[in-house]
Amino acid sequence: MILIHCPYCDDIRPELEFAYAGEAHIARPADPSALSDAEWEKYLFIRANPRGRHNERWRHVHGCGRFFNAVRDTVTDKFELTYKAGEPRK
Amino acid sequence: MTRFSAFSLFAKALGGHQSWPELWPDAQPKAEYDAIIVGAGGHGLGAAYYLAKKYGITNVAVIEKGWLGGGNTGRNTTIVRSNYLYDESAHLYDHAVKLWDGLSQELNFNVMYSKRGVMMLAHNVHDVQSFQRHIHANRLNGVDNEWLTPEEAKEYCPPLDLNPNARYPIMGAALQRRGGTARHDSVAWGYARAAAALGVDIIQNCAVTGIRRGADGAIEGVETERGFIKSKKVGVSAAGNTSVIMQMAGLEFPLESYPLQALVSEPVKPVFPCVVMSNTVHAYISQSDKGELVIGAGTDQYVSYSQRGALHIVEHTVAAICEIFPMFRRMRMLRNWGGIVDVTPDRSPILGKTPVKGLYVNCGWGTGGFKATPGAGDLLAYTMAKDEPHWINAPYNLDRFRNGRLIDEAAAAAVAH
Amino acid sequence: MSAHRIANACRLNGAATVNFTFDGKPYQGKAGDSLASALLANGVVLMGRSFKYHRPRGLLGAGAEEPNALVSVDRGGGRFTPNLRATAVEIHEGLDARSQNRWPSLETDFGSINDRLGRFFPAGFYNKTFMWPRSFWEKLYEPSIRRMAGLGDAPSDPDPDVYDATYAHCDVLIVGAGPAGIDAALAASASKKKVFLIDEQDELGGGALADPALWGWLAESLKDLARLPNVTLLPRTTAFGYYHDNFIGAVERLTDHLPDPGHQAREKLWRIRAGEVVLAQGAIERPLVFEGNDVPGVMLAGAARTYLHRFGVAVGSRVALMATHDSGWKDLFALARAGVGVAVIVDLRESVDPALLAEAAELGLRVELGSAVIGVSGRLAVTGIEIARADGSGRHKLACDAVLMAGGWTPSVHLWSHSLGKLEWSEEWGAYLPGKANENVRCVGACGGNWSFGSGVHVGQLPTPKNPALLKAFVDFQNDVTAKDIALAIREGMKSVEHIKRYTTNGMATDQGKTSNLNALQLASSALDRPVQAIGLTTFRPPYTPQTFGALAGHAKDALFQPTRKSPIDSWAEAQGAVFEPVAQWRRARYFPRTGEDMHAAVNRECLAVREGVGIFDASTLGKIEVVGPDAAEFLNRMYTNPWKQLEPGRCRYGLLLREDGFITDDGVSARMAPDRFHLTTTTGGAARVLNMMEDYLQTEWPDLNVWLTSTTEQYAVIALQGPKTREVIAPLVEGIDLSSDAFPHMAVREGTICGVPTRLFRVSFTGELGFEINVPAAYGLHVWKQVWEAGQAHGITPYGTETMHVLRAEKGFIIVGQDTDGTVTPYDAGLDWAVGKKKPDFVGKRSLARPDIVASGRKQLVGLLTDDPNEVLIEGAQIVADPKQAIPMTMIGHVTSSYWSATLGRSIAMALVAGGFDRMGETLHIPSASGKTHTAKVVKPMFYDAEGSRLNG
Amino acid sequence: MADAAVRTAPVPAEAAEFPGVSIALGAPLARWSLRARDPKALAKAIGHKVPGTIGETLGGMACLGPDEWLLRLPEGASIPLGEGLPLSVVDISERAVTLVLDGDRAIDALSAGCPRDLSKFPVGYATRTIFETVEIVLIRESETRWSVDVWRSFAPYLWTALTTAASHLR
Ligand SMILES: Cc1cc2nc3c(=O)[nH]c(=O)nc-3n(C[C@H](O)[C@H](O)[C@H](O)COP(=O)(O)OP(=O)(O)OC[C@H]3O[C@@H](n4cnc5c(N)ncnc54)[C@H](O)[C@@H]3O)c2cc1C
Ligand SMILES: NC(=O)c1ccc[n+]([C@@H]2O[C@H](COP(=O)([O-])OP(=O)(O)OC[C@H]3O[C@@H](n4cnc5c(N)ncnc54)[C@H](O)[C@@H]3O)[C@@H](O)[C@H]2O)c1
Ligand SMILES: Cc1cc2nc3c(=O)[nH]c(=O)nc-3n(C[C@H](O)[C@H](O)[C@H](O)COP(=O)(O)O)c2cc1C
Ligand SMILES: [Zn+2]
Repeated sequence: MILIHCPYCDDIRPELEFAYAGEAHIARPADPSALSDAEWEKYLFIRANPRGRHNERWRHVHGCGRFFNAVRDTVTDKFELTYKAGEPRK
Repeated sequence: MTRFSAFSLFAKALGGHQSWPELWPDAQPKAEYDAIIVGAGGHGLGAAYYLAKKYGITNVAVIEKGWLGGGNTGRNTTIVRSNYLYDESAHLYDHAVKLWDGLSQELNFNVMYSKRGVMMLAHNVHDVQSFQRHIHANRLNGVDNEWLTPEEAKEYCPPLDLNPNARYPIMGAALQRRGGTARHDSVAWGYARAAAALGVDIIQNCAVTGIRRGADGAIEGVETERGFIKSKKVGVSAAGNTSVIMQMAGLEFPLESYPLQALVSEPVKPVFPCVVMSNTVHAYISQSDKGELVIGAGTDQYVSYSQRGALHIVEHTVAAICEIFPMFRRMRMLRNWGGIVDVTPDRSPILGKTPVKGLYVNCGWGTGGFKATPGAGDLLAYTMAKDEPHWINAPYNLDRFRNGRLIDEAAAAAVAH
Repeated sequence: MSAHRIANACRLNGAATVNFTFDGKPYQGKAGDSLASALLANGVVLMGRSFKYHRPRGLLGAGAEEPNALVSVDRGGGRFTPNLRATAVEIHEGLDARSQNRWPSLETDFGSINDRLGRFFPAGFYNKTFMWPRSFWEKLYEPSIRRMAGLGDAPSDPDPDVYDATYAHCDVLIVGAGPAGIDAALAASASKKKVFLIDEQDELGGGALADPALWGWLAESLKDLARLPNVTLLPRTTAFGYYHDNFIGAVERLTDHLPDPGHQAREKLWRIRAGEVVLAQGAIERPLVFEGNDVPGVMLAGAARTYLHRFGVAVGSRVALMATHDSGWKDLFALARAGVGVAVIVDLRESVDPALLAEAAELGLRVELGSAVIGVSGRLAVTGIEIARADGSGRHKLACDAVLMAGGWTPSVHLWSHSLGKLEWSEEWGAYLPGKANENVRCVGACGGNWSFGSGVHVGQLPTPKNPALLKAFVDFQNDVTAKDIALAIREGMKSVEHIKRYTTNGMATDQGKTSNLNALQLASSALDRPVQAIGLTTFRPPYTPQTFGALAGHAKDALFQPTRKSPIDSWAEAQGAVFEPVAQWRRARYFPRTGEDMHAAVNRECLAVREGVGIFDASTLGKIEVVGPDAAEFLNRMYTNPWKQLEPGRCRYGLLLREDGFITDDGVSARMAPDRFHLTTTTGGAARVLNMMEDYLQTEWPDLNVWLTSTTEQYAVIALQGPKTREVIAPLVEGIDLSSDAFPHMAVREGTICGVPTRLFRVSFTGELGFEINVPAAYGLHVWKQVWEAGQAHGITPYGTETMHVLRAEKGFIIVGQDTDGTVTPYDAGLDWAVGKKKPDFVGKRSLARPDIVASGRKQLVGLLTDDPNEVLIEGAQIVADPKQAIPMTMIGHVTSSYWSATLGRSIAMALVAGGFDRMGETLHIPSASGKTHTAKVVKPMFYDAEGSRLNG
Repeated sequence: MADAAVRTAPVPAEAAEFPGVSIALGAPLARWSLRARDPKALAKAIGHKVPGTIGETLGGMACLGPDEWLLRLPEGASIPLGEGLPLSVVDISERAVTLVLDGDRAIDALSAGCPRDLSKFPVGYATRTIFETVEIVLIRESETRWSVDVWRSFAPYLWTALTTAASHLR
């Protein structure tokens, strides 16, 4: 059970309070209808899934309730940092 | 290849087992192959074997970054079944189950395929509806799967607890009698040995580090830890690591890799005759021929390549097993490990061509590809040999994520494995 | 007491006598004895049979590493546990321990035929045989293999014990209370830090327990530690796994050592988060690989010392030592000084520390250097050894009744490895030592290589003049892996240590290679002629020693397995004899049978009661979300397929929710309570999922919207009243609301009171009848329900359950998400295009509805089915074909999603997803059943009752 | 509101007593979930002081998230709904019940299933967290007294879990 720093609570909390929410910075297109099928596919399904540094989302669901972003190494599972939703990719 | 038999075992025993040949030689990479398979799991080794055996392409290398069979093939709970709902899935998995039957003889290597039956427990009305749907679809597809009353289920699997006051009482079960288990490691070894005997080079401890494409975009070969190896056909069968390799070819994939854990108990005398799965309680169990209870459940929640997971997943898995089988509460966990499974958005595999000429892929089997091993190998071989998919794997293309023709077994039934 | 007890040098002097049995035979031991020491004290050497060859086995060790002496313990009443290490079983009055994996008895075991035939069962034998004739595999070969395998029997009765669990936090967690761990605890406790010191043994002290010189220090130290409020001592507690971020799993054994386990928890799971971890797990001695090294009586030298000093037991009366390491000499000296007879000291080394020789001489012990034991005589117990010089010369035999092995020490880096700490090969130890840490952890004492046991040499196998192909020299004792198995594996191309492990099963037994892994590595190293470091090491995995499922599951048993959520009305339904069904975590009343009724009779009666009079239904479990804020309507407009902005306060709307991939995920009727306030409902199972999905969009896609979501599922009890007499029933109870049809039309909501309780009263209907849903604060739900029930008596009010609800809604063709849709169904497929806001530029899932396969023809569409025989009720899930004559595999064009007997209509009805279904109206389709009979049915619109909806508006 | 006598609760009315800890159903409360971007605007709208940092409590109000507060007042209290304002006031009085744990060992009973280090909670600290799989709002009311708000249908589970854990305390 990993420990996660919630940038809103500014506190380190156990994984059980959190829900993983997939890759970060995949913004919903402003006008989906204008997208080609391939572009829409990319938004819906294509994921970086890197070995190493991963920008990802978590939700402090059993805490402050907020979604936020994190950089975590997928090989060591260690967090590099967490930051609030809406902040630029780090 | 020395033929294995009780007689050869007897003869070699008298000679103190001194003259057994290597099951597969340790090959050194050649400069060029007609086809390269990346990943020496069951699927990749199977593909190499069928390329040589069925399609006459013997100048083949299987390139493995670690030791062959050390990926998910060597760490799965070995459940084999084909009672999937959709036609596409039933065809795919049943193709494999048909190959499982007779595989030991075909490979001259006992993979211990054991048709002991896979039973899925229904704990609520929704389960019953969903299982009936499967059973009917399976029957009309020629795949065996039958409905059992709770009493019939208990007769087939005596350790079942029919207590009506259980948190999730057993309302019946679906049984696929042809389903069962096979010995994970033996499958890899059997294919490796048979492929090597047909001339396939198995190159271990040699990670693929790059994929070289020519000016026309087509595949030219792979970069490895031991240098460049040329080939116009490269099949990637690297399970959890597929995204990483595809990125080497400049392709982005609809995949995420998650840890999936499993555990075994200490070995005990035969107590558990079949495989039992419960999606509602969320766990599955069988007993290996060696006597351990082999137990698994769902993935950990976050993307990871670390091959280990969290304790709370184990707590929930074991609690679920003890809920259905209260007599196992005093059994003890002997070992717990993790693998990395590659999951697609519709939980079905991707098996076929890629946008890059000469690059083929077999991935996305997620938590349930062991059962498909012979089939996936055969179909990847077919696709590589003919440069077009077999009709069975044609639906498992990449296009479906664009056009919406998903094969979503999980959505249909919330069933995994 | 017995000839094997040594009087004075023992920690158990004066301990009480304890009676126990082994294989039914009564014995006596002392309080504080392990089963192993107590049996040894009684002269019992034979304690088990090995896994594969059923070879007779005695003790190898004295602790967690024991591979041989495994027993089953039966405490009666379902308390049966197999595969316990005799070294870890504390004896108590009445202990009933049994040997296992033998038949008919430990002494005479028919299974040992395998041993005779052992040469035909080399590593991997099962891969090479049992293939012909093919049918024999299932009937004969596999069952026999299975029967031969396994160790003890599995427990067969439900376990009556309960298990405890907790989380715990400390600044410093010390694993292992040997001298190193105790020192670390004393040092850490000097600060204000919260310190946990845990040890798997019943007595703290580790190696110090076997060293009388340390007893004084030990007693003092433990007294000091026990006095400190910031130190928690946890004996009988095994740290079994080291997980991410200094999270350690440990199990404390609470009752197995007590004569009467009582009702307290048997074991306790400790989930410990530590600031810093100190691993002081000690080191495990390595056996030596030579022929006969498994005969009962051949054991680790350190273990013999433990039996001597800790338990006061002599492991033999004429003991031989086979050493490649100094520490074994010390152990033997200890035995000799305690009066145990010594046969010989054999050491492979040509020369050893002169001090050792001097001490041996002083004690008058015979020493043979540059030599090795090459054979052991005796089958059920050691009777002698054969010795030869390293070059094979000078073979001779000596009588003895115990052989000690001293092959050097292996630091216990198990937990260190779980934590992904790096390992480094130490030539001096001939073992891996901790290298770079991956967590805030360090190893101390023997575990970290910081203890001097003396020096030694490390050999895979002792030299022998015998034919290596015929040797039975064991590496993994429990799994019967011999040195030649490892050689064979390598010869067959298994050159990776992982392949060797899996091919031979070395290290895969219940001891997980604690004594065998390094010897196997050494053997592989010499066979492959590569340095040990180049071979690698198999992965250490949790648990350190096997841990009980019950403890791992912790509290999660029976009522605590998973919450059973009950509505405020549940107790009433139970009292009425309702039959329940689980829906997500809830339990819901499915039907209310009267005496003699089965489900169908009850449901028929309930259905008619609703259609003809009035029914009462508990809808409390439906998910509810309060959406509040100036942008509430805008938000819902983006989420749902329907338009929301024009909905007037006081009115309701059916809402359809898609996932972004265009498939239906949830639905429900929602109401606008005020311009900036909505009361949403979701399906029972979808409540959490929908709220999470909405939060996700709100927080990450549209953070600019001023709207907030609050779950109100449990704020309200929801009492649905359906049927033509509904209004009459509630009218006298309601205040502040005009119930007339004009003032309060279908799909409207009003606020007022009912039975004096504030309510949000919905006029909605999932049955097609006039209906109201009374939302009241949950604590008053039962009160209101009972009042309504009373008021309804005059009107024949009937409680109904989910099954009746399903029938009634199906008669009206209303879908159940998850039953009539399955995650691959679009609104168009479900015939819900009317619920899709065509003019809306966007909503969640809209873009996906334009994908090629979604707009293609031939998609499965939701239709009604009427069987030609009105009395046939199709099976839900049955598959539909167009051509019933087709051979298998048949082309399936759809399946039955819902199917019921409709008492109202006096016939069966069904809904189905059928390819191109909308264009098949009137067509006859075929439904082949499992029995072989094929049903026929006509495709109709999924609306079987009151198509005009006149009843609804009554 | 209706007569208190007609209320029902999902757990026993009598406290469960164990050495070192008692576990009891708390008195009925008026509860609101309050949401707003601007705490000051919220304070103004409802006429209550609003604590500014997550975890803080002030006058019955606990800050649970950057824009979320839980207000607990005696039964029968009422506050404005803030209609039309950019904030959200939702009555959740009966969504949860309160279990009150009192005694030296209360912290141990709670630690049985809560993964947080409760010894680090100052008096007055409030947080949403989890007990095994069940979400709770935990408030340390004094050194030894803890208030646990849990959704009504999860209360029987939590009650059984806490009383079981308390019965195992040694
Ligand atoms: C715990 C667990 C339980 C499971 N239970 C079941 C079950 O009961 N039933 C079932 O059907 N399925 C199950 N599965 C899934 C199943 O194991 C897999 O789907 C299947 O084994 C995949 O086989 P494979 O040959 O494709 O992959 P693998 O066996 O993983 O082989 C892929 C190989 O590619 C190699 N590789 C990766 N990257 C590179 C590179 N760059 N260069 C060279 N080589 C590379 C890897 O080292 C690996 O050996 C389970 C999986 C896990 C983890
Ligand atoms: N035999 C000899 O000749 C000789 C020579 C020198 C020292 N020693 C002994 O070597 C020892 C070295 O001291 P040390 O403190 O490093 O080791 P130790 O062996 O004394 O203590 C290790 C302790 O850790 C416990 N332990 C191991 N794994 C555990 C786990 N996962 N969970 C809970 N407990 C666990 C063991 O039960 C043991 O009590 C000394 O006790 C000393 O007496 C022996
Ligand atoms: C079906 C099956 C049965 C297993 N049985 C055992 C066993 O009896 N003993 C054991 O130590 N490990 C057993 N394992 C686990 C392996 O030792 C190992 O943990 C697993 O293959 C993953 O490899 P790793 O732990 O080296 O990463 C088994 C694995 C599988 C898939
Ligand atoms: Zn937070």
